[in-house]
Amino acid sequence: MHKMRRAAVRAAIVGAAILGAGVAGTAQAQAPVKIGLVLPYSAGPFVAIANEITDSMALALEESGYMAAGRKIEILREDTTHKPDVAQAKAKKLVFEDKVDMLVGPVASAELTALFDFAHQAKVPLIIPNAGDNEVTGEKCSPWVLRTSFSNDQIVRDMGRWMAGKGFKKVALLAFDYKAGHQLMGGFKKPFTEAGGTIVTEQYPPFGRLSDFGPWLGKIRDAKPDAVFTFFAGPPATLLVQQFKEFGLDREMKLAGAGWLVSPLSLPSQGKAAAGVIGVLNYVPAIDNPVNKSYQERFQAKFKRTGSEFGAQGYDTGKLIHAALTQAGGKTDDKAALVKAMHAVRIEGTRGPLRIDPRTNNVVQDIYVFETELQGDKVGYKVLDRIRDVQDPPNGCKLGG
Amino acid sequence: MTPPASHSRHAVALLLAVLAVGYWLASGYYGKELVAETAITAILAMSLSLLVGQAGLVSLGHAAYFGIGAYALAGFGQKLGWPPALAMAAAVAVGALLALVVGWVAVRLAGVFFIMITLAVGEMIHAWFLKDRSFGGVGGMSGVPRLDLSGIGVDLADPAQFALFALAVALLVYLLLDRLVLSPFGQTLRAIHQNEERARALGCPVGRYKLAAFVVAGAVAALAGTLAAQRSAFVSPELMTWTLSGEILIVVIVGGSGSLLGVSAAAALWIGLRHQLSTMTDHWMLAMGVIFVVLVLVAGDGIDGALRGLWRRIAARRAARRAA
Amino acid sequence: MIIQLLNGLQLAMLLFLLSVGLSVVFGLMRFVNLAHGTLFMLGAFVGLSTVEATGSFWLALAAGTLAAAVAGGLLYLGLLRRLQPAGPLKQVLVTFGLIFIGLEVARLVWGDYAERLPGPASLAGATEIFGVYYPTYRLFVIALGLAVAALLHFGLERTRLGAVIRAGVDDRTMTAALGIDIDRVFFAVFVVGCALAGLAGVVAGPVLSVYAGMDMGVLILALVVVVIGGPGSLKGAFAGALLVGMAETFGQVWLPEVAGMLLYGLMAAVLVLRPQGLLPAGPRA
Amino acid sequence: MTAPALAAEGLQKSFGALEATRSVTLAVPAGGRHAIIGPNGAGKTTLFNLLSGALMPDAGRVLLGGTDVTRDGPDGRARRGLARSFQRNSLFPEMTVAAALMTASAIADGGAAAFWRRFDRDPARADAAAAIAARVGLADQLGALSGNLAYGAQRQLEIGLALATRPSVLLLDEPTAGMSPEETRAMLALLAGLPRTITILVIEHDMDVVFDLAERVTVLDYGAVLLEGTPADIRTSDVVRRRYLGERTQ
Repeated sequence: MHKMRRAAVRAAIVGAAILGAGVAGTAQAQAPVKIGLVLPYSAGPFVAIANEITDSMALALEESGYMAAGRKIEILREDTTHKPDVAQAKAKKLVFEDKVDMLVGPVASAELTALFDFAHQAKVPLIIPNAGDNEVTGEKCSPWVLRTSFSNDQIVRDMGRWMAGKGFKKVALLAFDYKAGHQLMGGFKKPFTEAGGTIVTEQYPPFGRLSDFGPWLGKIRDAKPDAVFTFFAGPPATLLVQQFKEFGLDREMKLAGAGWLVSPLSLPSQGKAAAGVIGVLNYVPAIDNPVNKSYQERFQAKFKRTGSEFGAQGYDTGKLIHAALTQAGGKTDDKAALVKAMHAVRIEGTRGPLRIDPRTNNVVQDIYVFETELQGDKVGYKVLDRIRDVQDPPNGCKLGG
Repeated sequence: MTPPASHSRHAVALLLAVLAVGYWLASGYYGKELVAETAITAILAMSLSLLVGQAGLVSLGHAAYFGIGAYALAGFGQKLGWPPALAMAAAVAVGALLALVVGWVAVRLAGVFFIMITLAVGEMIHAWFLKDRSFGGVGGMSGVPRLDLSGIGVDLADPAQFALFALAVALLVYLLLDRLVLSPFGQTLRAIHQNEERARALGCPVGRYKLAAFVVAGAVAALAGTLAAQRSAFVSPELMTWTLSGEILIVVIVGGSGSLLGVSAAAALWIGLRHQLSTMTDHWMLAMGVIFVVLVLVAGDGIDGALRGLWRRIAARRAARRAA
Repeated sequence: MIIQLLNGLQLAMLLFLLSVGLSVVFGLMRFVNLAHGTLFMLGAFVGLSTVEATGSFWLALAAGTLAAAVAGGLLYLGLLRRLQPAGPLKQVLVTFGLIFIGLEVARLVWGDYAERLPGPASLAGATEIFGVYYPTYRLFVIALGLAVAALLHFGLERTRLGAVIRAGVDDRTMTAALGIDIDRVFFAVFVVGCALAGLAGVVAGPVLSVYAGMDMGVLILALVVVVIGGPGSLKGAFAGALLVGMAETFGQVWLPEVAGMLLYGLMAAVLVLRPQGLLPAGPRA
Repeated sequence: MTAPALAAEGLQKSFGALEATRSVTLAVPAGGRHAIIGPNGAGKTTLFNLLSGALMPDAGRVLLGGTDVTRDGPDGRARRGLARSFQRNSLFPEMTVAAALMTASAIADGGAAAFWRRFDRDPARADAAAAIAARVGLADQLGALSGNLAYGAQRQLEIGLALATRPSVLLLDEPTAGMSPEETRAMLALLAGLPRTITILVIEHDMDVVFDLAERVTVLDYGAVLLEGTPADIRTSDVVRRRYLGERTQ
């Protein structure tokens, strides 16, 4: 069954090739640290995000020449083909067959549900580089599942007060009818109404059916809100931004939403319609700090496009893992100690200071409110506000720590 | 197509089982996962083969009953807390009941219209569970209970043992369906398939026989669904997409629709090919598409036809040698 | 209210362009071309590349339509004609395999990112109609759909080729017996159907955006239109498209809970109550 | 007087403007041999389909052994003992002659519902099938695939399948269509040899068959009964001759 290992060896060689430029140092004959990536590389709508995370994580690990505390780091890549049962089967293969020390992934929530139980039972650290389901670091948290990306609530919790403070009294909500949609809209709604705002309409178009936003935008126009707060990513985000302008709603109200709405991945296809949108997210390419600057330069040099928030999360995940491995002195056989090391480290990521909160295993990070604007003939980002050190309450997570 | 003599069929069945166990022994972790996935897919393919191969009813929505079996197990077992064995039986019953309701309407239609209504119902059920948040909606639901076989020293949580369990169930399903195919009921289904008007003129209540086949196929597909749910202790709408229905239909057609063994072998080929290709390239679907189109064009009646052609040639050569 | 009506009409026209080819081919040759959605996607992508290269939406419209027509022709000559005697099942399955191929080829050539096919500058922004601001481009889509419907109606009802096609739908063997080279007629109809799918793809670009995998959702909607309207007939495709367009638009706003299921329930009901569809082709569909 | 094995009362059927069957009434006593003749387009096939249940009448009744079966479909009537043969061979092409005959008998006597027993290991049914095969002259082709039989043999199997359901009433749709003279003679011998427990109604063009086989004949003209009587009455009736026979015989 060596055939199946060939993909793993192929990835390792790629890693080693980059190693050439790395630190000479005498590499003891220790076995390498193995990190298993479980991402949707071939089917479904998240292939682009899977590649962004993988490419950016490589950028981070290159800086150390794939070395941490004297041990080589080996990346093993497995494709979930966007099927939850395949994701779980591949994770089992990585853990039991390839003996990886930790897992990184997935992207979609269905695959997260499938991987979560397995990582918890197998007691193998699972690091989530994207999916934002609140429960995973809330009432259903696990000592083995850490998250370096965000929780849905973390992104929008302060946006309600911010928008109320900026004079937006009446807001309409719009998001797809699935768990993440309801968590993000709920996270915005409570603080916004407490700050005196009123929700005029709350609509949830069915998930997975991309016909057209005309019907819902029609209803929003009738409700005459000051602004619309939305959650969409990928093709639907491109569509909504376009149709918001086509229906002339941009003359009557402000478009706002979770930052993925105007992600660098969608900007090229949105064109000028994406200007003038208020977003809130844990990352904006325009963040002014040295780590982000070097990351964007190297990413744009290598991939000829702006690094997205998914890339930034991939890069920071690489840095966090590397810091933890150094903190743990390269020892990975005691998985609990490895998790403790993850809790102990603090790093300067693309998003600013980052650490893992021991009480929830969720990342503590700054959240940025920004606006898109025309910069020359292209649409760029302007940071409006920076909310520091946003940390989730335990919400029923009994990790203590 | 009339099944070949039974002793040769059982020999081939044994051969397939030995091959599967051999692969299971030789393979590492992931190989055992593939054996489990192949056994489950074979059960699902055999259930569809009863419909397509025997009764001539081509369904493009068969994944719906597979998914319903999985979700029913999750509902009874996890949400209502029933003992897993009871929950599994109830899930199979729900699959049969759904097939009864849908089949009662669908069997009145013929040809492409039958394909369309099975597709429509499949998509309707998929749309429902995509939206229904009590089962976790798009994200699906975990914590599905597994059968407790500790009494006989088997722990189904261990994927290796689960694979053998799934293989055993597949073998059992083969034996049961084989008896059904060879029974007067199976013979009548073939009569309906070959000439429905004549079967009716001889006194056969054609609608009821088609409905019975639809219900049995639905129940067996639900059984496969309960196994899939237990394998990953997790259910999601991905279990009932129309692309899965299409893949299973491809497996049945490529396997030579009427032969239970042909479709089981085709299931193994399909899963193995999909896995092997996906380790080589991210664009494995392109290769699968090409392979499938070629197989449909070339294979007259699929693997089963090829097997039988081979069998006949061997027999002929042997006879010629004896005569010479 | 008026906005929803216009949205419904716009979706209806888009669906009509897409499903009329599927419906007439089904009526003539009794088989469903599941790769019809793939041709829709091909049209959209070729249109996208043309706009990026030439900057002209109208060139893209022509290029997308032509590409789908050529692809349809090759598909018919290369695969489908050979499978004609094998009956509808084999043809349906081959086209199912083509979906896999089409998806990956699109991903290989055009990548995984969603792009928006920019509409023509002249149709940008919104115009006032019935006292409401409505995107000009969508009015163009409605107009285009109506124009194509009228053109096809004229072609089918008034010209000799139209008569031959209707006869072919009604009774294929009889028409062939009359010495008409029915295969060439079907080939022409099949290519025109694919061309219309490509046209619908380019036209949908600015509304639905263009990405690998956009074919699935649209194909299911087209199948619902064909079944509800009555396969094989132009009037059926038009009526079916109107019904589905309105049901999808109003359903999602007024009955969001049931919206997802509404369409398929409608299709199942029509299949049972009137299998031949609302406006079937000949007297004896 | 026991009820007729097969009776039709005032059967009416029209397709749009065309009145295919105009208030046809006929009665065939148990064990009787009745024939229906008429020129092309006289409505023979429509009447046959009304009797077999393939078509539902607009008005009138069909009775089988006295019970009203008008609303029963072909399978309902077959289960009540009415069997029919098809003008264009309608067989099970991929089944051997033996398997086809066994299947027909299993369907008729409800044995088909068994889902546990082995179909091909049922000696009693196999022997019965062999007996029927012998009766219709196919004893030596039991193993042949129905689809591969010669045309004449397929016509014999067509009758065999109907007989395999042990019917009380047998409807024959032009049994000798497309047969050579000696094949026709063989078929006539076969039909004449059928036991009197079976009532036979035959539609036929071939006058020899009608006059050899039938005890009573109904002449149809434009969907209505022109005349009913013994073959002799028909042969001598000038009404029939002018309308039907006259144009044909020397």
